[in-house]
Amino acid sequence: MSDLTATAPGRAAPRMAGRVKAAIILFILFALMPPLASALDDPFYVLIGTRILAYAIAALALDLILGYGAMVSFGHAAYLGFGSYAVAILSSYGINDLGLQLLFGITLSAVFALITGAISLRTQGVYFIMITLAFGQMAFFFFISLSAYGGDDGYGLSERSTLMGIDILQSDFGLYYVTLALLIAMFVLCHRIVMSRFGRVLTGIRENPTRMEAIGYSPFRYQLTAFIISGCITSVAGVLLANQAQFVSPAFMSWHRSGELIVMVVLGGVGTLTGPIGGAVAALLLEEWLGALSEHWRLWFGIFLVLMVLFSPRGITGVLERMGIVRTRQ
Amino acid sequence: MTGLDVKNLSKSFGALKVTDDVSLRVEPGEVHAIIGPNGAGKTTLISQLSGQLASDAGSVSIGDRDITHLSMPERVKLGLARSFQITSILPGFTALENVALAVQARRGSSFRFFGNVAGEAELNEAAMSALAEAGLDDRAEVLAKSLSHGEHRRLELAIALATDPKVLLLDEPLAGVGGEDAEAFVSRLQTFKGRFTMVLIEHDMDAVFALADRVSVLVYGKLIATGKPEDVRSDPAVRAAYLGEEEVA
Amino acid sequence: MMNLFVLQLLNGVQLGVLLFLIAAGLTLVFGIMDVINLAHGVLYMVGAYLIATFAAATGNFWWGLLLMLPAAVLVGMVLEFVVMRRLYARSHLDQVLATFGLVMIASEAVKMIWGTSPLSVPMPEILSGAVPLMGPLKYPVYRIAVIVAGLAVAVGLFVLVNYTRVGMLLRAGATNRSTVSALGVDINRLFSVVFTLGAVLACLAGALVAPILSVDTGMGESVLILTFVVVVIGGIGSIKGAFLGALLVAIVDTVGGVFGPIWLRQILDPAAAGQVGRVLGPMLVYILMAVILFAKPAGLFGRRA
Amino acid sequence: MLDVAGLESAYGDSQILFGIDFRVKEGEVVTLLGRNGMGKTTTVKSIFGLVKPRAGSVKINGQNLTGADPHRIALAGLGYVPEGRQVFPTLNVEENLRATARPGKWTLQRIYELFPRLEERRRNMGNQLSGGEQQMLAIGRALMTNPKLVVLDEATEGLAPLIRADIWACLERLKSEGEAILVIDKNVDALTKFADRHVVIEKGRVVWTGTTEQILATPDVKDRFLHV
Amino acid sequence: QDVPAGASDDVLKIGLVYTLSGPPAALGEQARDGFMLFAEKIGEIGGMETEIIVVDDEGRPDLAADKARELVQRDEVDFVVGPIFSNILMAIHQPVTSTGTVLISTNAGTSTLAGEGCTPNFFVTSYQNDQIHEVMGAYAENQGYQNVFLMTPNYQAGKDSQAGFKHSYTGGTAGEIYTELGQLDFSSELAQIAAFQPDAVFTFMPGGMGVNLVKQYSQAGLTSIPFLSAFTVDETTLPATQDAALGLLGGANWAPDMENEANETFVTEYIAKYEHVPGTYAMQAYDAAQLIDSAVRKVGGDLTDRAALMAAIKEADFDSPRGDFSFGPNNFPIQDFYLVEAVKREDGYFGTSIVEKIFDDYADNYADQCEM
Ligand SMILES: Nc1ncnc2c1ncn2[C@@H]1O[C@H](COP(=O)(O)OP(=O)(O)OP(=O)(O)O)[C@@H](O)[C@H]1O
Ligand SMILES: Nc1ncnc2c1ncn2[C@@H]1O[C@H](COP(=O)(O)OP(=O)(O)OP(=O)(O)O)[C@@H](O)[C@H]1O
Ligand SMILES: [Mg+2]
Ligand SMILES: [Mg+2]
Repeated sequence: MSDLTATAPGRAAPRMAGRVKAAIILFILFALMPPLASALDDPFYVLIGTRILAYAIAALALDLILGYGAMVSFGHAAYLGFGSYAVAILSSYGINDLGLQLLFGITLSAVFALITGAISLRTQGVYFIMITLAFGQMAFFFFISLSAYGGDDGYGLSERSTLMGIDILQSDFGLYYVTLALLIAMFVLCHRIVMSRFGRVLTGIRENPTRMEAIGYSPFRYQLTAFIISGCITSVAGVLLANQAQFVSPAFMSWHRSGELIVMVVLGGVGTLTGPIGGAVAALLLEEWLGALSEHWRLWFGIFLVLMVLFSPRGITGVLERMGIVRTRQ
Repeated sequence: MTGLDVKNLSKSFGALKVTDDVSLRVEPGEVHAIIGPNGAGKTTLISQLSGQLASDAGSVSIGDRDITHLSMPERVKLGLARSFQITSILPGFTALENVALAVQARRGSSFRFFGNVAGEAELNEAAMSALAEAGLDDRAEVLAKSLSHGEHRRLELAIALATDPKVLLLDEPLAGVGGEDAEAFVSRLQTFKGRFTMVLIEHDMDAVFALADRVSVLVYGKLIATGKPEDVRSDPAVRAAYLGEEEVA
Repeated sequence: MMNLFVLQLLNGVQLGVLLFLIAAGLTLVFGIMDVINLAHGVLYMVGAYLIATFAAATGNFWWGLLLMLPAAVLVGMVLEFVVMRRLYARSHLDQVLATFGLVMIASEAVKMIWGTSPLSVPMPEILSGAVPLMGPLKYPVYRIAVIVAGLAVAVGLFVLVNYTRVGMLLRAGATNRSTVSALGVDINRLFSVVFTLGAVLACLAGALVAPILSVDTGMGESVLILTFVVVVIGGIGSIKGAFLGALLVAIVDTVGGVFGPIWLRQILDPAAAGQVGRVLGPMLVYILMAVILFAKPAGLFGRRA
Repeated sequence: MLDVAGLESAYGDSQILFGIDFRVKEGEVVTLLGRNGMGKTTTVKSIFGLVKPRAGSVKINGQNLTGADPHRIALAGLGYVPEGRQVFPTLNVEENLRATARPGKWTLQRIYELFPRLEERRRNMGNQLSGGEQQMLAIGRALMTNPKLVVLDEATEGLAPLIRADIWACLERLKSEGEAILVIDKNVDALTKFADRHVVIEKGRVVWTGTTEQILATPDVKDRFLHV
Repeated sequence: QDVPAGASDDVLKIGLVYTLSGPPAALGEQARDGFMLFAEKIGEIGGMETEIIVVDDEGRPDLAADKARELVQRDEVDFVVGPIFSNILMAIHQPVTSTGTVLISTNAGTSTLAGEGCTPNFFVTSYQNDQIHEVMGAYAENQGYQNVFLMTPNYQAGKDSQAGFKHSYTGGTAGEIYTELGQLDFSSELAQIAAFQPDAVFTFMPGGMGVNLVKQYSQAGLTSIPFLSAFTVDETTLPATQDAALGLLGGANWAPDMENEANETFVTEYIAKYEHVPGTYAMQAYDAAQLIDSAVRKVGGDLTDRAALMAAIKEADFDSPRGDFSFGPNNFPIQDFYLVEAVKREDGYFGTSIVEKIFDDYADNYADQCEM
């Protein structure tokens, strides 16, 4: 009855169109934000915006496996950590190129995802949640004990990365637009994967793994591949976060952070790709906004979450559906 | 045409011997029915043949290929397909998508990350024709979870057909197919005769005797009889263990 | 060395019982009703705060405990009625989101009511003091009392779940609610009673450990993950599993934490052993869980669906 | 005993039932007939409140229980053998039988007499049973609630001929003991031996009702459902 | 030196960054209250119209970095005061100091920022982290202990703490243990202590861990073994440990019962306003407020002359409740350190009390690595 996924649709094709439209609208809004912020004389929001976009990438990546593969990873913050420590480690050797940092972060993540994914995929459901948590915590404790990079205190970065020798990222606007570009690229990537043959197999395994085996698929290979892809995309978010904060710390990879990523995905709408982007924006903006209004913002945020679940089973996507703004059912 | 050769297959759950030294030859192109009381081990046998359950002892081969140690997906690739007694479908997919996935498993790589699978005419056409063969083409666009029970049974068959099997293992395909529709269903199965080898488990004796070339009877995990339908039907041991009097009439 | 080993084993057992006491309510709600309740830790915290308040008001631990119980029933019932009953039929992820919200609400509310400074609960007079155990080692009486309470809860739950109609209906209802109700059982009422029981157990655990542990706003969060680990290692839905899981986690933690570095020193040079020990120490529990789930993907006593 | 009038039901936007009317009197055996997907199961689910009807009424012993909670309907005297068995996988056979039992003449003992196979498997979990064993369990479970009206949705699916015959015998005995039965089954031939009346559903509407004699006298219906 | 954007207007803006949610919120609240106590009493800090913006870093470094930037770039504050934790300090240090804004840490004092990473516009009113541990080490050394059991949580600060202790302690150790961060139950460690019977136990267990340890230490009947601690027995944990902590020892740069006029004013007013005893968190933030006040007055409210402002701050011309206070070359304090003990005060509250002075005018060990 209550399986691990909300009823994310298998009928990807006709529903997708609406979501892509919603995503395009979101991206346009994102692109307009910095000029608007400058016009309102608050360029500072660009920096907050960058953080939100980076989390959106992570939420998107998590949705790829959570929404389409029923793999609820509770250790995904580890990949944020690999991405950000890739920046720290390379920069301590004087390598500041964003491309190389991305490559290094992705490589670290791929290896970690390959090993831990192969073990975790022996389990299912809540057991999978907990075993991914275990691996996430191991990564967390590993970085805590990594004295060379400040251990628990973290490691400050003296400057942001360069992009092919150009220091476009030094300006907050530059960093913002590079992050946005990467978000769009990752969205396109995930969207195409979901629509592809591979994506259909992945979704099929979520629906009924025994049936899939009986028609000739071995679920493990597909799930593991998706798991690795998701980890790699999340590490991109980590690289960007490190640049945004100019600081890395194991706090980036604590289980709280993994939990928050899940909250963003579920809040936005599981298995919709666009939803989790919206979820990340909503969660972080709300936090920012409520935090400014009241010292007890957690209370209000909590109430918001509970009401959301009780009255809109499919998160923000569900609300929009009901208002007729997004159509996802036939 | 490929046959199926089963030698000394056994399986126990704890102390319970569910299949006990079962040996069986299914000739190429034959429809071979397996009947027997509830809990005799028929489904277990199918699961062993399809690779879903590992056998304790014995061997299975199709054609002259020994598949005893292959996994379920590997066996499917060699042409061994099964349907499930208890409906097992992808509930959130449409009927068409359910079947198209089965087609895809046999055609080209599934490690394609780009390209819109919903638009692949090649897959959809093959899937439609499998649906049509199972009599479900008019429900192609309906989500599988909103199909009725009888429709689920047809979907089971369509999926199995779509894997393009050489040997098809059918576990009670008629269960839940209503009286009126059952006859049509049997004649549909009849048209598959000769296209591939079939192992058929069924409690519907009308269907068994209409379709089967040979019948084996499994009781408490042991094969107690194999032979032509007429012979099995009149076998007193079979009557006592399974048929009773009413159904033969 | 041998003495220490035996004593550590004993300590492991006692920490295990403590963990089980906290995990017991979670096993019931998560393992059997199949509802993921992240707010379990919060209930545990509320129990501790309640007894701290009542004990301070009456100046007596036992009165505090006695008053805490009806308050806990009330908390459980309100929570069930307002939120949880709407979540039973929902997906696990929805439950995670909603109860995550509850955690935020409750921790903030606790902070608003009781402030951020940790509170104290006095140890009851007759249970304070320690009994001598080998050599200079002593063992606090109160901990013995906690062990006894934990064992009683374990036995009670085991019987409830495995040998009573209520237990059967719960297990049935977790997998197929509509069929259970179509067979004539008011599953909603049953679930609300059991959820309340789980909540009371959580509060009770919080109340019982309050004299030993710090009563602060973080106490719920720090045990939450550990109790999930315990339940998962044991196998979801198994009281026996949760009990053994709790013991295992505790023993690995206590014995491994102490003897791990000692053993490491025999194969590595001391500096390296120290470093490896420091890295492995906090991971031990997680490594244990990963290894168990690798070998038994559904936990020690879990049933593979 | 059971009085269904003008029942309309839908799943989301798609309406399935468009006005179903029939009654089952005390001690009567009624069948629901119809091809796959015509709405038989939906009718039963609507009676039990598992699907909330949009219109129409369900009365049990004169009491209007339209869309009431399922357990209230069951407590009013209805026993349910759901389509697709729905045994509880995490309970063993005996627990499956006892969990929802209510006192009455059906006891564990009698169920085991009816289905000796279940007694042999009494320690197996619900999901460790063969298809047919699960079906027996589902029937036994419904009887253990000691209902006045048993509703069986495809209860003999997957049962061996001998067992099927046993079930028919059992239903006949139930009938003789004064219990009412509403049954959906494809083996109409066997049912006609003791069924009193038949209701044919097509596309969510009742298109024919009548007694067994009337079926035999109506060539169209007879050809479709009977082989005699 | 950069001149921050907000320096030229005539409002004095101060941003406070503290951890005000989650379990460690008690520490952040004390610090905030200590700062506000002075600010509200005097009304206009430095004689200027004052605006104070309080932000909660939630204990999350990345968020803290953003919030610090927000204070500096959007709100254009003149001073940032905070935080409690070292990892937060590391995260906000660069964003704040790089703009020329003055950062005053009232608690965290990490070694990197005391040595090579020192900057002219970063000041500390607490201490360098290692110093408190050195106090306990020196005390153990003075007592002639030969066999001390070290136990700290397994993270950077825990490791630094053992190093700090051993910096001034030369005797042997009965065990050097790292416990899990956030550990609940210390029975296994306590069993080891009981088995080894060391001369003393040295520990560093901030927050709830410390409460648990102290309660269990007394329940296990180990109070006969001297308990030397840092950040374990203080005014934030004493309300929870109460009698269990009585007699346990700690190291500090101050205690609420110090006898001087500034301290009496501070403690009395604090207790009157907040109804609990202030801890060092509150005292050090109170001093930060006094520090800003004194410096701004010295420059006559002209915040654009940065050199003059820095010099004015460096003079530290105010009466600290702790007595002697001056800045060393790295802008970390030079001050006295004491052994303190948990007591029940005359007013019924629990608090720490000075036992003896361990170091006089003590500077940290990193100052000579600082070049500025
Ligand atoms: N996982 C299991 N553990 C223990 N016993 C099992 C398990 N699965 C099946 N059995 C038992 O094995 C026996 C054979 O089951 P199987 O499903 O093969 O029967 P079947 O011949 O297909 O019967 P039916 O005609 O009723 O479907 C049954 O008695 C069943 O109880
Ligand atoms: N959960 C559901 N959601 C949407 N539509 C459904 C659902 N269940 C059944 N339907 C549709 O309702 C119609 C009637 O289904 P129902 O199960 O009542 O048929 P039935 O007469 O019992 O058929 P069968 O003999 O195959 O069991 C079918 O067209 C089916 O597709
Ligand atoms: Mg079977
Ligand atoms: Mg039906």
